[in-house]
Amino acid sequence: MSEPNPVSDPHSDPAAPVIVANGLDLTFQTADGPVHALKDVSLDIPNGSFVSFIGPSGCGKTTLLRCIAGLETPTGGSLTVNGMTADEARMARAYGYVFQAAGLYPWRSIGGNIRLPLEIMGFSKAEQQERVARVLELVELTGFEKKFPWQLSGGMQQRASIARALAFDAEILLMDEPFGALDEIVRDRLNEEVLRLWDRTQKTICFVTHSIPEAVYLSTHIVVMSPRPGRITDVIESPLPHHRPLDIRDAPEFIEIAHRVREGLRAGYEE
Amino acid sequence: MSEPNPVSDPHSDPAAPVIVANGLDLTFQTADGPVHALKDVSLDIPNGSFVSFIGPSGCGKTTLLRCIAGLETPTGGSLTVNGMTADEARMARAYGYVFQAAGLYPWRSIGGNIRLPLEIMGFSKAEQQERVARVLELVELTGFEKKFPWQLSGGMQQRASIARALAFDAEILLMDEPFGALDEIVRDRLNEEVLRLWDRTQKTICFVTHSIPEAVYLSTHIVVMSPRPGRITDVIESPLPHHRPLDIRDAPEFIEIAHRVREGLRAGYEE
Amino acid sequence: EEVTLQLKWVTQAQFAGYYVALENGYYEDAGLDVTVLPGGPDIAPTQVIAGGGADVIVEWMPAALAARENGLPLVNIAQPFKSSGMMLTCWADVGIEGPETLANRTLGVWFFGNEYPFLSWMSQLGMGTDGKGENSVEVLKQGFNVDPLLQRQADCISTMTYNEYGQVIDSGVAPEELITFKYEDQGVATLEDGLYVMEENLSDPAFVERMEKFVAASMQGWKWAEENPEEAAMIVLDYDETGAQTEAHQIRMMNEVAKLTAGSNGALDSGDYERTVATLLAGGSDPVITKQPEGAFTTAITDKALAAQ
Amino acid sequence: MNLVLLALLIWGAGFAFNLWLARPARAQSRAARLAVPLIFGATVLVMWELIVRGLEVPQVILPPPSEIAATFASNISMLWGDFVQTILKGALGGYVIGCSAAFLTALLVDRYTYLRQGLLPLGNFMAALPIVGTAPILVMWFGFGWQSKAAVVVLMVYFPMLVNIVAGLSETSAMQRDLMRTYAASWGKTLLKLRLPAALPFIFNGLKVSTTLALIGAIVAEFFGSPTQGLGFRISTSIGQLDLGLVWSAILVAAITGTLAYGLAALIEKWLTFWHPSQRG
Amino acid sequence: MILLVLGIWYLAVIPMNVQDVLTRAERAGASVSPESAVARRDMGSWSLVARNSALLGESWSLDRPRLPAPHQVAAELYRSTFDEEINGRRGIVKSGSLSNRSLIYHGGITLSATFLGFVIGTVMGITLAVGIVHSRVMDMSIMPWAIVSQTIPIVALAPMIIVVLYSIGIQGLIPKAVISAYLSFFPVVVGMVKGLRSPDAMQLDLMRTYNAGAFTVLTKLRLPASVPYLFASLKIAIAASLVGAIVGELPVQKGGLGARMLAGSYYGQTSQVWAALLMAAGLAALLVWLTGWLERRTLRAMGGLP
Ligand SMILES: Nc1ncnc2c1ncn2[C@@H]1O[C@H](COP(=O)(O)OP(=O)(O)OP(=O)(O)O)[C@@H](O)[C@H]1O
Ligand SMILES: Nc1ncnc2c1ncn2[C@@H]1O[C@H](COP(=O)(O)OP(=O)(O)OP(=O)(O)O)[C@@H](O)[C@H]1O
Ligand SMILES: Cc1ncc(C[n+]2csc(CCO)c2C)c(N)n1
Ligand SMILES: [Mg+2]
Ligand SMILES: [Mg+2]
Repeated sequence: MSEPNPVSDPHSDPAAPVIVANGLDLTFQTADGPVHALKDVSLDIPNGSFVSFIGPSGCGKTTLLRCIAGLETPTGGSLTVNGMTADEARMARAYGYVFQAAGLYPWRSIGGNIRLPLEIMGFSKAEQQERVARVLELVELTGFEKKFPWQLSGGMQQRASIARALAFDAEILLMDEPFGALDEIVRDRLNEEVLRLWDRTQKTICFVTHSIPEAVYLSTHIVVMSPRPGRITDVIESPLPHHRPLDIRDAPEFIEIAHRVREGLRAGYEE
Repeated sequence: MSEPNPVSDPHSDPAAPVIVANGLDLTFQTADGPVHALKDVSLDIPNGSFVSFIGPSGCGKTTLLRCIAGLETPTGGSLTVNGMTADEARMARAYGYVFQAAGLYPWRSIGGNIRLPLEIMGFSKAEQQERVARVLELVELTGFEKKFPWQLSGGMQQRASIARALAFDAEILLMDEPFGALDEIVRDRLNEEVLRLWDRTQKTICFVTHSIPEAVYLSTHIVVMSPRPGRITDVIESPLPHHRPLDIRDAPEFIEIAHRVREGLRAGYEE
Repeated sequence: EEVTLQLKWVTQAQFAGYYVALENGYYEDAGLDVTVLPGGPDIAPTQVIAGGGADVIVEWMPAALAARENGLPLVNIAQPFKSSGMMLTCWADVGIEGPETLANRTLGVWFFGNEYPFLSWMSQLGMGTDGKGENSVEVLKQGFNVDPLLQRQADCISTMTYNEYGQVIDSGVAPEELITFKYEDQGVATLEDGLYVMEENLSDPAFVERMEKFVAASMQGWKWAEENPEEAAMIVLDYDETGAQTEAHQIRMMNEVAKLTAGSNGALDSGDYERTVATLLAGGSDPVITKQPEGAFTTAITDKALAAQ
Repeated sequence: MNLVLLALLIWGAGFAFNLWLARPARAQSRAARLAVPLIFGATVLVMWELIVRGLEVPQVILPPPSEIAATFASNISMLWGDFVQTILKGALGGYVIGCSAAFLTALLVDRYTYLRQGLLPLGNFMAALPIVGTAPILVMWFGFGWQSKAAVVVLMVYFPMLVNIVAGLSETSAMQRDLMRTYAASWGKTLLKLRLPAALPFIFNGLKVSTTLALIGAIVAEFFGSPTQGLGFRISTSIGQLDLGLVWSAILVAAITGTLAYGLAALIEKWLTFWHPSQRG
Repeated sequence: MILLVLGIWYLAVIPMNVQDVLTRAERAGASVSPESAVARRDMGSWSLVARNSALLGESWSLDRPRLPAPHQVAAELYRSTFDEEINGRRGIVKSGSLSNRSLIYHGGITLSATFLGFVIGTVMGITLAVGIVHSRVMDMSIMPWAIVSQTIPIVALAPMIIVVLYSIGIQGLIPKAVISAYLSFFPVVVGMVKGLRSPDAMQLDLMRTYNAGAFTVLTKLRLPASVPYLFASLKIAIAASLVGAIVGELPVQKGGLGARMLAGSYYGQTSQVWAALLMAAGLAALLVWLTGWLERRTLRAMGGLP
């Protein structure tokens, strides 16, 4: 498994890989002894792809995403983002990160939350205003700028947090179970929206999820992981078309991929 | 819609209804004005059935369950449980209630948590011990009696909370999204277990969920609800056999029912 | 028969007579069971007796007369202290020579009912007490010790001959460095450390009889203390529950106190009384008491008590 | 004795009225929330008055409220002078200095971990020093004026504030901090945009506790030496003169000021931390 | 860190005591600049230090220092504990009972008042909190006044309270305990109200499904849930109790650390005051630590994380 898992075959797809992991390893030192969270993870993520990470709880999905974001330092292996180290990429503000919970700051209005990265990165007042308006429109929250987070429903908060990650136009979007806390219907809707957004912006998206249908519905590539220690057991390339109505989930190809993912997961569990 | 939704056709199924709701209405008075949570809900739940309630967030599933449990007082309509009012049924300790999160008291051991209702209801020490042992075995937690909740995984905690609801042998089990916080694999497993339990105990179970596959997999009857104000839009009787392996979820009948539920949900949303 | 005595201040040789009477069994011999309550900062003996917490208190006459005028009828039944030990102690090097040179200085004064002698002295001098000025002084509420003088936060502080003055000397200051104004010498001395009871109790013959025994035994204690200052000091030390007093200090205090009690057999001298009242009345615009007190003392008890001896 | 019975009767009446006011339907209204404690306070005052008179408690032990009110009214200008001396100079001065110093220290402690390990235990120890012991020492060091009172107040408010601010600054969740890291935000920016706002509820907790501490510190310090003005001086001197009306008037000034200061801090808190769940009710 | 503090302390002793040191030097015949004590009074301490650096040897060994040096305090602590008990005339070795000149004896007196007050305050606090949680009238009427009660400078009223209690015949331990209780009940009320209200809606609803009465809810749910809050409050309350006991000991000179501090201050025995002060702070630290220990034990017995 030391060979990179070619998420994309470089010959059939001319997109260059933006994220390259090679034999990544991460062990946490805890009070109860070391926890081997990632083992020998190798992965190429091509530009413009939508990659989902799926796996049972505790298999290291979040940890892998955090490594890519430069929030965690791998204890072994190499990782480059746009040719830089993950930390340099973080300093260069190469990505937007969307957390599982919306994680909006409660003392800032929705507009204020979206403006936060812009203030920190030193955009001009006018530019800030313009961008906030633009991303609010993108996630269909125009008119909610002055509201405070707790005045919005969970789904709206989650959209605001996506808007916040989009506001400064990072090339890469990292999303860690962004819809984990939402109900199925709202989730369906946001899934459609994320797809549309991906289509429009051509960003590279790494997406962590627990839900098999969600992973299958959204991704160009599905990375199946297994726990103890966390590693990649399968990378499934989706044959589904770029444009996907929600109904596609009742199509046989969809069910077929879903079945494959479920089998992969079960295998990792029983192992 | 003022006619009772016959969850079961009294002619084809001889089981008498245990829960009968008729034109149930509930309006909350809040600071921002009244919230119409339930509107004209009519429903017969036959003895021994497994009824799932599904619907988007805020449609009133929890509220309906709480009305049945006598924890909320409807502002209109009638509701009887075993021929009593809901509150009388609560006083008579007619049901066990399982909450979304396990909600075990952290300062009591697993055994202590299960013993809690028995202590309150004045069972003798010996009887308590006997019952705790029995339900622990039922949910396959024998040997964990002395552990504290945090020493168990989420799935095990959820089983303990089911054991707690079973301990005093109520005829009706009310479960409000009991597996909402668990990951898919653990959830699958617990679903299997709940089915087996239902089979063994012949209890009437009301089960709230967000997940379409879960609802379809578990129920004899699926009640689809829609929000603003919360009401019942469809009651789907399941043709699936009593015995259901997990694989049944890839079967065409299963997918067919799931599709129908999803359409029902979508309709309620768009309305 | 029980008697509760509330002292004006902490256990020290200032109150040696009572402790000696207790230790040597004079009270017991008289058939009395006496409880001595030591005082402390902000314990007002007048308040204690008003509330019924004591039968008899040790108090200064200005405070007692002021309380009497404010509606608390206290009566002096005995006066073991003949003369006043109060004085003002000043640094010589700041240029103080006589009372008139006190103007424009900072003076430390005890409040809490102990300020009356000072205030009447100042008003007799025609000196204001509301800040530094041509003809007025700045007054500080002095704490429990002589630090304000040693630290030169004040030019003068109030001292008692038997206590604070000794502490100043002990800290290494030579008497020549200091100028002292004794209230006795200034003609403004007021009576200190008398025994006071509530007027209404005096109509109860049983109470009066108890007080006669008490005063007699107390005076026996005082006279023994005067004659045996070192032993008396040791007795005081034994009763001091804080364990903070030292032998040397208490012996010296006892010797100084003996000088003040020497002239008294316990009976209040009406001349001393008149002088005190005159001083307090002579306060110019703001006298401590405004009218001649009546019935503020009785010699009936001392007459009986002393006759019995 | 009749007065005592009357007192109990009035107590019962006030309680019954409050029971009526506190019924769920009414309890939410602003007027009821204000009226209930006021009626409670009023019944306590009336009871006090009647019982003191009924049992003929000596004036020098406990004066009735009417007498306190009369003394208060006739000594307003003197009490104002005491208020300026003790509260405005001593307490407020010390409060401002103490809180600012605690804030600066908290930033330092936050920036340099080794300082936290050394300073906080020392701080806890120092906070345990009883003021009645430190006050005479501080009077000896800083003189009889308001400066020594301010010093006592500084010592009293510094550590509660420090502990609260330090706790508040570490109150952010890992996710909130990680968000800042994804923006590669500097320490200063993180402090300004995340940690200070998140710390506000804690800071206000500290500020509220400190208002009463400051008051008590300034008053008690005056017992150990003061100019001939100030609430502590007034209380102590008036006890000695058996003028209990004035004693209670001075206490009243302190209690009113303390309550207002506490209320003001709570109001500002409400205004600045409107977003916190505890303020949303 | 401790070394650093000691260093700063030693250094601070020099300017703090310079006035007295120079006065003594002058009396001993050395030439001091400026020459008159009056002139020196108005000068800054550091400039005095700078101008008379040769004469400062006595800074750390004065009898009545403004700031005693650490070793002076340490020596006093030793003298008034071990030395007094073992070698003193009234020490436990010679007399069989603790000496009233020893801080151990006085610490014991203070502790007994602290404990009594703490117990009274805690019981009162918990009772009030239970009442407040169960009755809306009590919540609405008592809570605001509990806050007002803490703005009354009770410490300033201590002598009066003691006198008032004298008047109804109560003396000795109880007046001190009353003051302790007054200072310690408030944190308990605040913490326990929070704690008793900490069970969430679900935990309460569970009780309702069992049709449990208010008393059962209190004993089976509210009280266990409030234990962490209780201990957090107890730590504050016990420290407050100690302060209360010391305050109560000031006016009644019948022993205890408070009486010790006052007596030390009265006779200018600065190092005695500091020794009593450190003893008090040490006791407070010990009491808080003990409460914390009890907290850890209790929480562990209640299944808390190890
Ligand atoms: N900071 C940390 N210190 C120690 N162990 C950690 C830390 N973070 C994660 N772990 C451990 O590493 C493993 C992987 O955790 P991770 O959060 O990446 O899982 P995950 O796949 O995201 O799970 P989930 O689906 O529940 O979010 C787990 O066993 C976890 O307990
Ligand atoms: N105690 C309450 N007071 C006021 N409004 C309430 C209350 N409880 C519920 N509601 C409102 O009633 C409606 C129905 O709520 P309910 O909790 O029953 O929905 P639900 O279907 O269980 O949603 P979810 O799937 O998110 O749990 C919602 O709009 C909710 O805001
Ligand atoms: C608050 C207070 N009151 C009095 C004194 C001074 N003092 C000590 S002994 C004594 C004689 C009393 O009989 C006096 C007046 C003080 N230091 N503090
Ligand atoms: Mg995760
Ligand atoms: Mg719900």
